[in-house]
Amino acid sequence: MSGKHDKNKAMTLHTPLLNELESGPWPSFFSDLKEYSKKKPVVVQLLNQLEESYENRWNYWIGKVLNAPGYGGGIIARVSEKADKYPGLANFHTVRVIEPPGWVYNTDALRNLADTAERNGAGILQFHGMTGDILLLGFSDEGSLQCVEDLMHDGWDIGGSGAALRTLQCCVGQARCEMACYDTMKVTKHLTDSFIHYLHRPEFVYKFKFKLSGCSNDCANSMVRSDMPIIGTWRGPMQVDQDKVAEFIDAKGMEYLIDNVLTRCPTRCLSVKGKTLQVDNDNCVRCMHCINVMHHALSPGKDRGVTILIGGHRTLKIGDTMASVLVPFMKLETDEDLEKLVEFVERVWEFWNDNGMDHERVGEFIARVGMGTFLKGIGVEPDPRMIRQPRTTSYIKFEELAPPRMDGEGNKMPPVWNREAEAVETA
Amino acid sequence: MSGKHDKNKAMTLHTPLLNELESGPWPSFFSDLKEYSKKKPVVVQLLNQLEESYENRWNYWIGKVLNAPGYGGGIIARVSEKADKYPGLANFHTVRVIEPPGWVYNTDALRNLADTAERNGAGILQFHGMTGDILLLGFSDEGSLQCVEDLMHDGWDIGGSGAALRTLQCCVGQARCEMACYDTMKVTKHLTDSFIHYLHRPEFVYKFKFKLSGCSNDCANSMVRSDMPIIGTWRGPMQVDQDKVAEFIDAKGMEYLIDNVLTRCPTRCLSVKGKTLQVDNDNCVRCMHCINVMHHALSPGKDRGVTILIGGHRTLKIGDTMASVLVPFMKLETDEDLEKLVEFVERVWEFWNDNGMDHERVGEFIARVGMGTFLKGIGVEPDPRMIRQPRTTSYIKFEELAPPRMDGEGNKMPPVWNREAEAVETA
Amino acid sequence: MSDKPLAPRDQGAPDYTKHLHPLMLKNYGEWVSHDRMRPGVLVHTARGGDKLYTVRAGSPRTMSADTVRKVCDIADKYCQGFLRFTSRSNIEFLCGDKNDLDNLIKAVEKDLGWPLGGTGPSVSNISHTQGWLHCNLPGTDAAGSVKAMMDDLIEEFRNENLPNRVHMATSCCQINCASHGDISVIVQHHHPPRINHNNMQICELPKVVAICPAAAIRPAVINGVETVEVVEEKCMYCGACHGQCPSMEIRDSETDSLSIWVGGKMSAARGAPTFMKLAVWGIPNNPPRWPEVSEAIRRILNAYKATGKPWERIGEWIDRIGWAKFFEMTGFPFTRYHIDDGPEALSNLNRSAMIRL
Amino acid sequence: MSDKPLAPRDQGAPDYTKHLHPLMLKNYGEWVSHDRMRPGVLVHTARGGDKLYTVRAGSPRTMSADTVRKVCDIADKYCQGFLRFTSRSNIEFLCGDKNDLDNLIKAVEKDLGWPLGGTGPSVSNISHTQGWLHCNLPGTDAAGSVKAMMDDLIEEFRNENLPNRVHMATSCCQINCASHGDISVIVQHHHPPRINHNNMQICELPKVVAICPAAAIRPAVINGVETVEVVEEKCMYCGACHGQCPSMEIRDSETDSLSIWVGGKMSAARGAPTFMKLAVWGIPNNPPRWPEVSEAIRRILNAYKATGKPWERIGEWIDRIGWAKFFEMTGFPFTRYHIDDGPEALSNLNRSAMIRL
Ligand code: SRM
Ligand code: SRM
Ligand code: SRM
Ligand code: SRM
Ligand code: SF4
Ligand code: SF4
Ligand code: SF4
Ligand code: SF4
Ligand code: SF4
Ligand code: SF4
Ligand code: SF4
Ligand code: SF4
Repeated sequence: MSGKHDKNKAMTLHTPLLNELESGPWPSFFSDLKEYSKKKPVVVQLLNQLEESYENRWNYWIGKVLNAPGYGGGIIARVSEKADKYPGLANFHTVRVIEPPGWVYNTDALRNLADTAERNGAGILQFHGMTGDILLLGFSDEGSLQCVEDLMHDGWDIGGSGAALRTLQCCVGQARCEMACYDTMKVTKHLTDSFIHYLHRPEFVYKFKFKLSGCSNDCANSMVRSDMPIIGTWRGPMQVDQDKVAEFIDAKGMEYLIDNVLTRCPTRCLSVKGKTLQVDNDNCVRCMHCINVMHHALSPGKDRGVTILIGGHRTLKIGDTMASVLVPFMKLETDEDLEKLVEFVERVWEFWNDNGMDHERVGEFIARVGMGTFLKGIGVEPDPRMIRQPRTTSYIKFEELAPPRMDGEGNKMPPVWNREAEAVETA
Repeated sequence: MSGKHDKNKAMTLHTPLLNELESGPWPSFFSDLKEYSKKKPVVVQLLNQLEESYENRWNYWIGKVLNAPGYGGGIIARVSEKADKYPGLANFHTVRVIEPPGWVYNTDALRNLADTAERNGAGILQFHGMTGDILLLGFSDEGSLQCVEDLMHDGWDIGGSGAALRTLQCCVGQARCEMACYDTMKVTKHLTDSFIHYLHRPEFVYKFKFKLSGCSNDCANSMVRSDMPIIGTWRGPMQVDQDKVAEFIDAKGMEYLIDNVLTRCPTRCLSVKGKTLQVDNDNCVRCMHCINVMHHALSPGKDRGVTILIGGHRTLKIGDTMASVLVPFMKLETDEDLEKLVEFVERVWEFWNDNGMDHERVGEFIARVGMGTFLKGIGVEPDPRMIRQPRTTSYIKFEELAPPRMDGEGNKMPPVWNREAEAVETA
Repeated sequence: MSDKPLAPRDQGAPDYTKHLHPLMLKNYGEWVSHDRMRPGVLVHTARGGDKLYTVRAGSPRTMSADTVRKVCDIADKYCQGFLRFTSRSNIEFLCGDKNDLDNLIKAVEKDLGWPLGGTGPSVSNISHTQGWLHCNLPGTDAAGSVKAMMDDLIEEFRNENLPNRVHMATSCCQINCASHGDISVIVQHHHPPRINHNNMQICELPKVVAICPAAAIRPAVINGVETVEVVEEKCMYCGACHGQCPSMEIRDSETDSLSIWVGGKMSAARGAPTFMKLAVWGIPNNPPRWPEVSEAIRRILNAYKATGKPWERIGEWIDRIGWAKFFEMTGFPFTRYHIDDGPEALSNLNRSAMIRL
Repeated sequence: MSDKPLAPRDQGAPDYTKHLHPLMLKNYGEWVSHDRMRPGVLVHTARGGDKLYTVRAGSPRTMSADTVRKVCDIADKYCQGFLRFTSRSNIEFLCGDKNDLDNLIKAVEKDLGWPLGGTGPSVSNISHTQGWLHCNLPGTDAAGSVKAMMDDLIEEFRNENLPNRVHMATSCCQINCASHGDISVIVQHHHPPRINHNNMQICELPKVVAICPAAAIRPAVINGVETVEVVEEKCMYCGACHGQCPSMEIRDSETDSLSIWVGGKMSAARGAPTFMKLAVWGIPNNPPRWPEVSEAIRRILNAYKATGKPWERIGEWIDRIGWAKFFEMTGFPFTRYHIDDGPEALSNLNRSAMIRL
């Protein structure tokens, strides 16, 4: 083989622009890779190409498709336009690896990942990808497949890509947070394992993401970055330790309490009597603010569960889309609860995939068909807690009233307005 | 002529359903017209047809077009489907009459209207139509024209209809309200008179309405019912009479002040020190609430003017549309100010009518082309007070940056980000 | 026709100064405060100390020439010949002399038979439209239904017992010439328009095609006649075409129904103006007295009265207690049609995990 | 390739219990409170009294295998071999023994060279994406620009001097795999895609036609080649097509520019989550250190620091002071492009007469 096609072709690092990223207090990925490139020649090529990008404000990667046998995703394959110059970049793929829920690690596992990455490819790792995966960068075609094989052998599994379920991510939750209203790690693992088939084989009309946060502080970033946020919450009264409330007032002063707690409650349901705090629990919307500020004194109530939302995603194609409430409250503790959730998700998927258009996220699908139609499609009763306010548009197509007419015969008014309430009874 | 074609054909009143509208404490238009029908036989026909509507839940009026010579609107012409049965309803038109601004009347004028209505038609009047007009009902073709002629003779003018400027309406304003920040009646008359040509001759793509309120309580209902609301407001500090504040606190108590004033200010810019009220005037958004509650103690500031908004209208075709800010503040006192306003309105009309589609209200037009384009079209600098918040959609077509490229050559980045602020300087 | 010169004369708006009560003219722009002496009676005080008394009464809006004359008689007697109407079609007798007040009130209540009220935190007169009396589009009546509703609401009009003002409206077709308010009644159609193809020549085709907000109308040739057709899936039964073209009939006496919307607000007091929201739909269109409408309104007002705080308009009150509570208190069912699918569909969803549980 | 059996094995997520620090496992679900001992150091207390110390440090996210090993060495020495990363790619060393803290901190700061911080009301690590290092779509770099920005913001990371947490993000193309936050940097394209008609065969035509949000792409035959064309008027330069089809090039090294968005929030604390809003656009894409970006961010943070109240996130702060004040304080021009024309265009207008004057 000529040097031109030698993947490990020796090359001098030439990075005058990138060198500018060496000074300053923040840790420099460039300094790290520069050092590492002494050991890994292909990293020199990578950095030299990156230098060209910096010089020309231009990118030289092109996508291609590569899958491990039996999988339909998990490898993000890239080839360089400059492969002639940088043969080591001719194939330079990323392997996505499902992270331990909550991104917790023992060092054996981390070392194992580092070894696998180094052995089969460029030895570059990212903790973590924005979807939550561990990313291992810089594999040839064979290197990618071997890497996947090695990962499997060591107990890892590869992450999602394409029109499939994506790798799940959750906040640290009950492992280290007093706010957590449910076991985010357990549910993340349960959903990942239950749906692993959908994660590995793109069978959806487009990607689908779960993100799980233990409370509405949403440290897992679920609201605008996942199709189905699952957020911890509680029913009934919040827990108040009045002694600690008094301590708080003594330490911080009443004015601090008023300015930073009472007047910041979105539904103004907090008031103070002497040194005790009164919570109008019926109007508390579980926003977490007062608990955040007074976390020694306040904590979520005891009857805990989750709110399930639907349809968050970022900007393509209808612009940033915030998830909205789908299941106001459900318990998520027993195996039965978990099974109920799995079945529920499958119902959502079925309707979305049967009716969604190509490349249509579930939020875009709902925006197109309307939440009313969506609920009917998945068989969920409407609930006023799903909305900020009822419709402001006066044009409505009442299906109960409309259909027969086009066939020529009139239909009578059904007694809709005084029919039994349905939704207010849903838990 | 046979009785069949006799407009004044004698007929027995037969109104079993309508008779149900005679009981009860609220004044009954039906009882009034029933009594009056003894004098005006055509009213018997009208009520008998109305009875049929009540019986069949069906309407029997059909529109047609009738104009006074030289006019393009002001007469709403209706013919009855049941003209055979009710010949008096064969033509039964409404004449719209421009009301005195603020709906104020001397009794001579009112009697004159009653006489004109009775002499030329069915003698039915409505105070007022929802656009603000005086409505006179029940004229034949000739009766309509004669009525218009008589009105003209007595100093009235007829109102708008069709794709034209519509009759203006304003709140009572400075004539009887201490909140009024400008002279709503004067401005209403000035705009009506200046634009009377556009009111009488439909030359627009669709209707255009002004409504004028002396303050943001909006008693003239401008926000969702007029294309250009003109709402009184002020710059600088609100007027506070601290003695009256103290009286208020003494009379109502501090708790009342907190619950009903301080905590209800939308920008929380009120606070109390002892018995004096402090206003953070920079953050007051002139919502009027505190002034409404404490109107003996508080009043609008001295440097008064108006906010002009654009695009309000009701539900056809894009749903209820709320007007939004177009001119955050302008003085409206001198003749010069008034002329500036007239010219400004003409600029708006020109752009809308040159570019609007048939039957497209200005609010629909803005919804279609975007407020940014609209402002550019009418030559108004953007101002952050026009928006609730800047764009949340990340896709933007920057015209400064885009055009040349399609012709093959690249264009350079203009120094946009550090160019001089423009809008914050607009008054 | 007379032989007088015909219009146009473009005379413009009447000179309002000629229509102003002398105290209004004198104190124009000089008013400093007002008080409510009793429901229906206001007194405004001018800088110089002048006081103007206003007696507000409910008017039926539609009146005969004779009734107008009766009104004038009263104003001549007690108001120096001046009066006004409000933006909600109430009448306001303007009185400069406190001593005339009692007789004025008596004349209004007894001779005219119109109730005093509509001031302060009360239910004021209901804005309304033409209905079967004059329009070509109505699916129901307006003045008649207002009479029936106000009979039921008379005590709320006569007293000031509500948390804040309640402004109501009712309209006779989906176009809603009047309907925006704290509580408002709207007719709803439930089918695409029926097309009378034989009559179609009277209509300018492009105009009705262009007007359809759902782009549901397309030109067609049926039995050799140039006409239009409606794509049923797209049509949202708005009736815009019906207003443009009488050959497209949107109404149906069997299925047209009424709905009630709440929480509309124009004023900026305490917060930006708000659209009204759907409370309940499918109410029968039941002349001559529409009892089901009055019952539904009563349910809303009772809940509002029971739990609204001072100065809370209906929409603000519901925002505070939450919509779930509103539906619970009124007993109206929450259905999937309550979930918006119009231009504000996404922002009307609960895009947060903030829930009352 | 080895002769081991190939995938699939569908093994699912790792068993997290094996990755939990012993104190986390023992006190799982039993944590009752936390405190910040100093910026970058948290202590969580369990019901039984156990205390877990967390040392949080800024990581560059992208690291070599050797650096990963260094991290492990430290964790082995002071953390019983356990650590975690946060949702913002910070590292968290988990430590059960208070006596190890000082040495642990020293090791992180000195041996690893990573700064402590990112806790409480500070600027935390910047979420970011692949950039020129690996993606096929970027118009700019990610990790490099984060390095440059964080160098500038280091004191805001190391200290807790802001009104509330500041979560930043930056992305390398308009798709924005990362960009949502209190402050976020976005690349913007300014032209419709250039089409390489000769290369077009590699793309499934219907797919790219379907993906265009503006319906601007239509099939065409050019010089006998089946390809697509773009209706320039409709195209909004989003680049969705470019992601689908490499023959449609959206980027332009001369004109692509950067914009900064503010006020995004995911948490429901004090109010529903909010989208981020445009603050300033047209910032040059200026590697290797993008100084103009850092300057703009600094302007925002200075204004926030000066006038924000405790617990106010950036978006809440601006809502309180008003957007006019924000533009005044930062000196950014308010242009017509700041006025929305997307799906929320109407509701982002000031639909009220509520104005600071
Ligand atoms: C690697 C990663 C960025 C990173 O450096 O962390 C990434 C990289 C890419 N994203 Fe992403 N996205 C990544 C997280 C996200 C996120 C964040 C998240 O998941 O929370 C989003 C926004 C949330 C969302 O899903 O809406 C995101 C929204 C997109 C989109 C637009 C989706 C949309 O509906 O708006 C695309 C375009 C597409 O799917 O066609 C996209 C497409 C891509 C592609 C596959 C580009 C392409 O179409 O070929 C990029 C591959 C880069 C590469 O070479 O590896 N990526 N992408 C993230 C995945 C790593 C991981 O698995 O952990
Ligand atoms: C008479 C009146 C109702 C009343 O009883 O008071 C009325 C009656 C009609 N309106 Fe109206 N509108 C009347 C005030 C309004 C208002 C209220 C206002 O002006 O504040 C509105 C809502 C505000 C607005 O303009 O958006 C209103 C929104 C409409 C619309 C829908 C406009 C839209 O863009 O959404 C139409 C339909 C159209 O223009 O095609 C309409 C059309 C009509 C027509 C002309 C029906 C038609 O298309 O043939 C009605 C004639 C009835 C008749 O026989 O007299 N009318 N119409 C009001 C005019 C009286 C007057 O001049 O004072
Ligand atoms: C007479 C009238 C103006 C006119 O030119 O005709 C008028 C007159 C007054 N209004 Fe009004 N408003 C009048 C229609 C309105 C409307 C329009 C409507 O009802 O369609 C509104 C906006 C409605 C909305 O928001 O949807 C309106 C919203 C207000 C408000 C704001 C209430 C709020 O809290 O949101 C005030 C302030 C207050 O109540 O103190 C107000 C206050 C007042 C005051 C106190 C102003 C004053 O100092 O004189 C006047 C009446 C005293 C009273 O107790 O009734 N007026 N007022 C209108 C009487 C209508 C009626 O007969 O009931
Ligand atoms: C470690 C981490 C979770 C994880 O599983 O990785 C985490 C941990 C904590 N978060 Fe968080 N948040 C973490 C990402 C987030 C995110 C997501 C993000 O940054 O992308 C959010 C949502 C951001 C948003 O709204 O856009 C988030 C919004 C919050 C909030 C709400 C702040 C607010 O007022 O809006 C709190 C409450 C607080 O500050 O008291 C919070 C509070 C906390 C507490 C105090 C919870 C606890 O009791 O342990 C933890 C850290 C203390 C501290 O001072 O930093 N955490 N937190 C994440 C650390 C990221 C980092 O390295 O900086
Ligand atoms: S989302 Fe809630 S439970 Fe999860 S880490 Fe954040 S504060 Fe804790
Ligand atoms: S959690 Fe939020 S809504 Fe509930 S009481 Fe606390 S601040 Fe109020
Ligand atoms: S809008 Fe203001 S000025 Fe006009 S009547 Fe109402 S309160 Fe008075
Ligand atoms: S007018 Fe409104 S915004 Fe201004 S101080 Fe009074 S309540 Fe606050
Ligand atoms: S609401 Fe409809 S039916 Fe009633 S007057 Fe207006 S256009 Fe006519
Ligand atoms: S009813 Fe409305 S949507 Fe249906 S065809 Fe007519 S205009 Fe179009
Ligand atoms: S933001 Fe764009 S360029 Fe950057 S990783 Fe995501 S898809 Fe690739
Ligand atoms: S850049 Fe976006 S809008 Fe333009 S053609 Fe491509 S997909 Fe369509």
